[in-house]
Amino acid sequence: MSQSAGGPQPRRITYREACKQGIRSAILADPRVFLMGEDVARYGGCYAVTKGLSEELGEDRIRDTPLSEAGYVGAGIGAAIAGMRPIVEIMTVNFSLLAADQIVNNAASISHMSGGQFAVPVVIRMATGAGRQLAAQHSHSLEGWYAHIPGLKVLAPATHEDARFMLQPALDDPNPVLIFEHVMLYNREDVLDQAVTGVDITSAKVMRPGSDVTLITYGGSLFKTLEAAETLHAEGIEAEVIDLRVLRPLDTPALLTSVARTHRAVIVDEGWRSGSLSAEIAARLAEAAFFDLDAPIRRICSAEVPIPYAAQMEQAALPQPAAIVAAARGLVPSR
Amino acid sequence: MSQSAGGPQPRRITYREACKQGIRSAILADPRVFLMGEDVARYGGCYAVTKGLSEELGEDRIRDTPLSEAGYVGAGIGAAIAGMRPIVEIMTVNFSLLAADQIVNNAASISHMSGGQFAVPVVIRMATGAGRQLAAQHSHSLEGWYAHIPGLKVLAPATHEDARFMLQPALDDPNPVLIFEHVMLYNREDVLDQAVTGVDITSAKVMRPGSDVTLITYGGSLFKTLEAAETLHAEGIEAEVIDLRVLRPLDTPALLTSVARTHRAVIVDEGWRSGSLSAEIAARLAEAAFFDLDAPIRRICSAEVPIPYAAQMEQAALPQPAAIVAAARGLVPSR
Amino acid sequence: MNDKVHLDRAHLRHLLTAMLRIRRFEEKCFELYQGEKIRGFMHLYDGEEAVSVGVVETLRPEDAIVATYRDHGQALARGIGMNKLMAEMYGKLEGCCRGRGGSMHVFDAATRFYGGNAIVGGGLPLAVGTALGDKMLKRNSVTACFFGDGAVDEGSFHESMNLASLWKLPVLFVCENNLYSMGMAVERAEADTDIGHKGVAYHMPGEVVDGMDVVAVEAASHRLVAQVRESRVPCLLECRTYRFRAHSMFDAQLYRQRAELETWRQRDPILRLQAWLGETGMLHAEEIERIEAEVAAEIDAAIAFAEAGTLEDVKDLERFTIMDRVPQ
Amino acid sequence: MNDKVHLDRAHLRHLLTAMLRIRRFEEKCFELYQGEKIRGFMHLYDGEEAVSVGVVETLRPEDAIVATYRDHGQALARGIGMNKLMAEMYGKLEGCCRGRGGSMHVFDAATRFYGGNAIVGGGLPLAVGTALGDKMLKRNSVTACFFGDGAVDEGSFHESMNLASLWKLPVLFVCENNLYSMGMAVERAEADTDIGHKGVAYHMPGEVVDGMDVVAVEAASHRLVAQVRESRVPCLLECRTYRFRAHSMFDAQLYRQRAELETWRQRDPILRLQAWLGETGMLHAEEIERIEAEVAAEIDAAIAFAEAGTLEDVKDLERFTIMDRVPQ
Ligand SMILES: Cc1ncc(C[n+]2csc(CCOP(=O)(O)OP(=O)(O)O)c2C)c(N)n1
Ligand SMILES: Cc1ncc(C[n+]2csc(CCOP(=O)(O)OP(=O)(O)O)c2C)c(N)n1
Ligand SMILES: [Mg+2]
Ligand SMILES: [Mg+2]
Repeated sequence: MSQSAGGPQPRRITYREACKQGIRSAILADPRVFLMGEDVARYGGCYAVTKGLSEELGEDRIRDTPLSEAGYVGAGIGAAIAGMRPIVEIMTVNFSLLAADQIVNNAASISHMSGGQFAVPVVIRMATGAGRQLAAQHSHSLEGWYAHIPGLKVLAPATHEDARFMLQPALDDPNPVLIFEHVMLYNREDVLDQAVTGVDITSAKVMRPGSDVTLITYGGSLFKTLEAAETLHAEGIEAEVIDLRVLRPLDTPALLTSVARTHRAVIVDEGWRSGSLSAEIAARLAEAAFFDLDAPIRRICSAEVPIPYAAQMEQAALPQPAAIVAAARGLVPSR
Repeated sequence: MSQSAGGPQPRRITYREACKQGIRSAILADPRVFLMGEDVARYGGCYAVTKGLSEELGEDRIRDTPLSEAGYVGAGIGAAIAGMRPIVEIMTVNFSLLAADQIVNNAASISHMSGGQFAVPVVIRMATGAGRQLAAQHSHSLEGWYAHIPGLKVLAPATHEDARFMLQPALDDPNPVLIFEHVMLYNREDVLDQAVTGVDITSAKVMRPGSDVTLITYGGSLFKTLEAAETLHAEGIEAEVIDLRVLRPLDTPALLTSVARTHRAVIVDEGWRSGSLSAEIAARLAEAAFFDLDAPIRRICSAEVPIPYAAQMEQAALPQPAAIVAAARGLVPSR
Repeated sequence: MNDKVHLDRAHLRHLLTAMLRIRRFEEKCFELYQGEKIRGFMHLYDGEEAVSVGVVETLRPEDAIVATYRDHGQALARGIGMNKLMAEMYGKLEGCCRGRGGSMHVFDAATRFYGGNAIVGGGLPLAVGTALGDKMLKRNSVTACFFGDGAVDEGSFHESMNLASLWKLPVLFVCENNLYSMGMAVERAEADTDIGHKGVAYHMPGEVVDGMDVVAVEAASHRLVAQVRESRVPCLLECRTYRFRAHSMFDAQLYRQRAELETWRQRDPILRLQAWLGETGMLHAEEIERIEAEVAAEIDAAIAFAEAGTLEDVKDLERFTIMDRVPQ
Repeated sequence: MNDKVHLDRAHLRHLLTAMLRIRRFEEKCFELYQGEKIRGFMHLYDGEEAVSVGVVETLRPEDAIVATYRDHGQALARGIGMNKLMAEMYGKLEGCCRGRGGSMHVFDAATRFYGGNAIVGGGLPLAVGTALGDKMLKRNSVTACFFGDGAVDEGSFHESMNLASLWKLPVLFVCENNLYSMGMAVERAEADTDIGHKGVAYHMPGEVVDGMDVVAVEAASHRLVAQVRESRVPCLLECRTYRFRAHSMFDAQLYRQRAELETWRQRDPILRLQAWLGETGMLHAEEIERIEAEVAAEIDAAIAFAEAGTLEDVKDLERFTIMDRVPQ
């Protein structure tokens, strides 16, 4: 059936709504699935993702927790081991530091150190990123930090499709899966292709093909990068844009394939430059694509500062399309 | 005065003893300096670093804390802001996850977000690394994780000299400084050169000069790397070994200078490969030494698994001299 | 309203003025937020003014304060200039933190105001530390540590209460129990809702006070601060209060009933004090008008100051990430 | 020694045997450690046997256990085979965790034994979770969560106690108060040392019991487990006990007096039970010798099993880091 053939126009929805639909269907589909976190029920979620769900699904399945990040994240891990399929929501990655011990020392370790006796099928969702002038303690992008930990899988849905559909395979996965939702995406509107009913959580995706330079990114930076690619196109430079989607394990073959064609790479990552995920990607390219690369790797990351409140300072600290354009332009020989 | 001229032979001491001397002199030198941590006083320190010090210096200056990592690390930060110069000992990096929020959201952020009104001159020491069959929850090497955080300085004393002397400049520094001591080093014996009375906390150091390949490492891996360099030498390959010493900020110029001569680099890091400090170093070389490099960058890191208890499994997970040798050999054209 | 605090007219006028400054300042902030002059997260203190005014009144200049993201009340009560506070909310260089902290991160070295902490419970260990530092430096200072009922759920509350009591540190823990942490009612978050009683588990003396009565708060805080200062032991003060507005500027308040709000509004600490001052003839309507006018003028000046302020040059972005010295 | 538990001869013999198995097993472990057969950190339970034996006795197969790094007692009491426990300590593939966990990380799916956790306090949130899972899955199970006095200092204790009580989860919190966390005496670590009383702050019922008396522990645990199972509320059991050996194999014990140790040795739970059984004529010397012989044989067999065990192939190093399915 052709898309333009009559029928109702597909509705534009927010990324927030896409997340909510994913949660709702996962809970309806499996009695073992429930969501818990701070203010997810009565308040409706700090970013309103779960608004209305507790009324529909009950406060057992959409469970408000006290402000005890270590406690309820650990409880999610224990409940997963006991047979449930919990979705734990930590309001933002900033507060996940209080649960870092539970995530690293329990969730990520128990399968291996028990000799494979237990799996830990817990999903931990959290908002990440800056851009809302929330200042130093509320603007971290630490998904790259967690992507360092063996035993975890780490996802970064940037598109509506991924926001809607990554949760189910994450729940089906026997391992702890962390899902990072960028705060600047929640209000983004887009349509969901009705033909799509699921996504994988294994592969990176080419979001825009191009032959001159590969722009590698994920999460909130995807749209800045696509914008940059558009600008480059107007200048005659065809940038290939790759959305990593999965931050651990990285889909290295997809990156190598692209770079083998373009011979140039710019990595865009909202993490602080030193030790960000961009570093790992650059390292992999320097190891495995060394003879394909015609130019140094470039990284566009956040400035290495606690993110400031004032708008101009915050924006100066974050990756911007102009910087991506300039980096790519610097790599491609002028024609 | 010539070194061999009569006089008493310089005494061989353990790395542990070198750390202790550093702590003792710092406390004796400044009434604002004190050390606190779990079991540092009556027990003598979990790795016996502070044994005997509380008897000499008093339990106010060598202060036992309850098992409250977030609490006493935060207290160290507060005391530093109030004018003290605390040395906080966290037994091992594994437990520092419980204090990660205090380190990242308070220690690293307060100077910048207060507009420079406050400095946070706290030093946080902790043991790191594997090799003692302590299994998954007691074998992390997360110094690279902390090296991602703006506002922190991160040191990794590998030598006796650094173990003895890095503490004082760390205390003199107005910023929070994290010091990582590798658990396998505490029993190492060496002499302290009596002529040395201090070290910087800014620069990397060439520990062995060489022209064929640069081996970049730090902390517990230094001695494995030196051993590898010795083996390579026997094979006719001259490896330059660089001890990073300071993990944040990295002394990039030192690395670039070396690689500009050797054109090849192997990075040795006990962190799990993906997202370890080795990735950042590889990225910097791929950005700034691209035209100097004659071969892909190689990394020898820990396998990406929770470290197992059994000896053969643990050793298989960690970087080993043989792997370093093989990596270097693979980069240098045979003559 | 009886206590050992001197209840003379000047003092009562001062308390009223202090509360009105906060109330009116924040009313303006609300408008300015809607006008997008102020951004980010902003948490108003409307209804809770008696708590910070009453407690801060009992502190000395050498004492220290650790606050939360809901920190305008403490900041103004402590004497941080309204100009630089407003400029901070505007994100201007003339703000107390150069516009880097914003509403949630007010810091002020001059008054030992150690933030403005946006991690719930994150300030408690800091307060233990400032008190430890003060004690070791033989200062006769007290640290007043403010936190919400929600912070009581966090592990850091437990660790900090224990450390302070164990080491006999001069901290006054002030719990602003406004019955909710965001949308979470205290009885849905805590198995035992009697926060004032929680000191017992740490052998820490404490009191529970009507946080809508500034004189009662001051009196209780007066007693406890004296105890902290003299006996060098920490104390816990639970102030039962209520916020009249939403948690932050993003809050539909689905979790509480209008009737509950209305009941608490009857106990508005400002109206209550005004009424009492009126009844007893201590302050006449004209005097209150005069205060209001003064406050309005101060706020207007602060807005003008903030409006006229400059934006920090982005070239300075990295400055103070790493300090080159400890500021004196 | 009175209670509601049936004190027949067979049962008492069983309790004694259970404690002796742990004691003798660990005596051997100590030797094996010195012979470098066992490596890493090893924490012995010598003196505390009555706690795990008494508590585990009151559990059913469908119940769950969360333990600490000092976990041999719980593991043996729970029925994890001595062979696979010893093989684990040897780091052999035949160990309960393929030799990957070692002494500190005993896990056993068959008996719902969820570790062996080497982070102090790290197991408490897990126990809240297994109980939450069991409750949501409508299982009539109880989770017994063991932890030391040192864990009480951690924020996770506070958060877990609150969560369990708030949500009415079936957890029996068992504090093994052996007066020290490594070298830190409980009175130097906690402002209020009355751990059994700490449940009050969470509205959680509890008891304090002589942890050197296995029958008393069993009786108390029996009452509390019944309460947990029937009323679906968590309870706290503080067992006052003492470890006769060093904290771990690296501990000069500078922090405690020999006299204190000697006093506690008088209360050795095994000698006490033996003496009482002897006095009352319930168990004769020959019978005890028979038990000792059985236990010795079991240990010898376990050592032989471990010695004969194989080492995991390093090719399998990465296996189980990421699971391909949830084991049934
Ligand atoms: C550790 C942490 N978790 C969650 C949040 C998000 N958050 C901000 S304010 C708040 C409510 C805190 O309530 P309370 O402590 O009672 O203070 P109040 O806002 O009522 O003054 C929450 C959950 C946070 N800032 N920090
Ligand atoms: C979070 C954390 N901090 C510190 C340690 C180091 N450590 C291991 S055991 C121990 C003492 C714990 O004492 P307690 O809880 O009383 O248990 P016990 O050893 O007496 O059985 C310490 C400090 C740790 N494993 N985890
Ligand atoms: Mg509140
Ligand atoms: Mg103990």
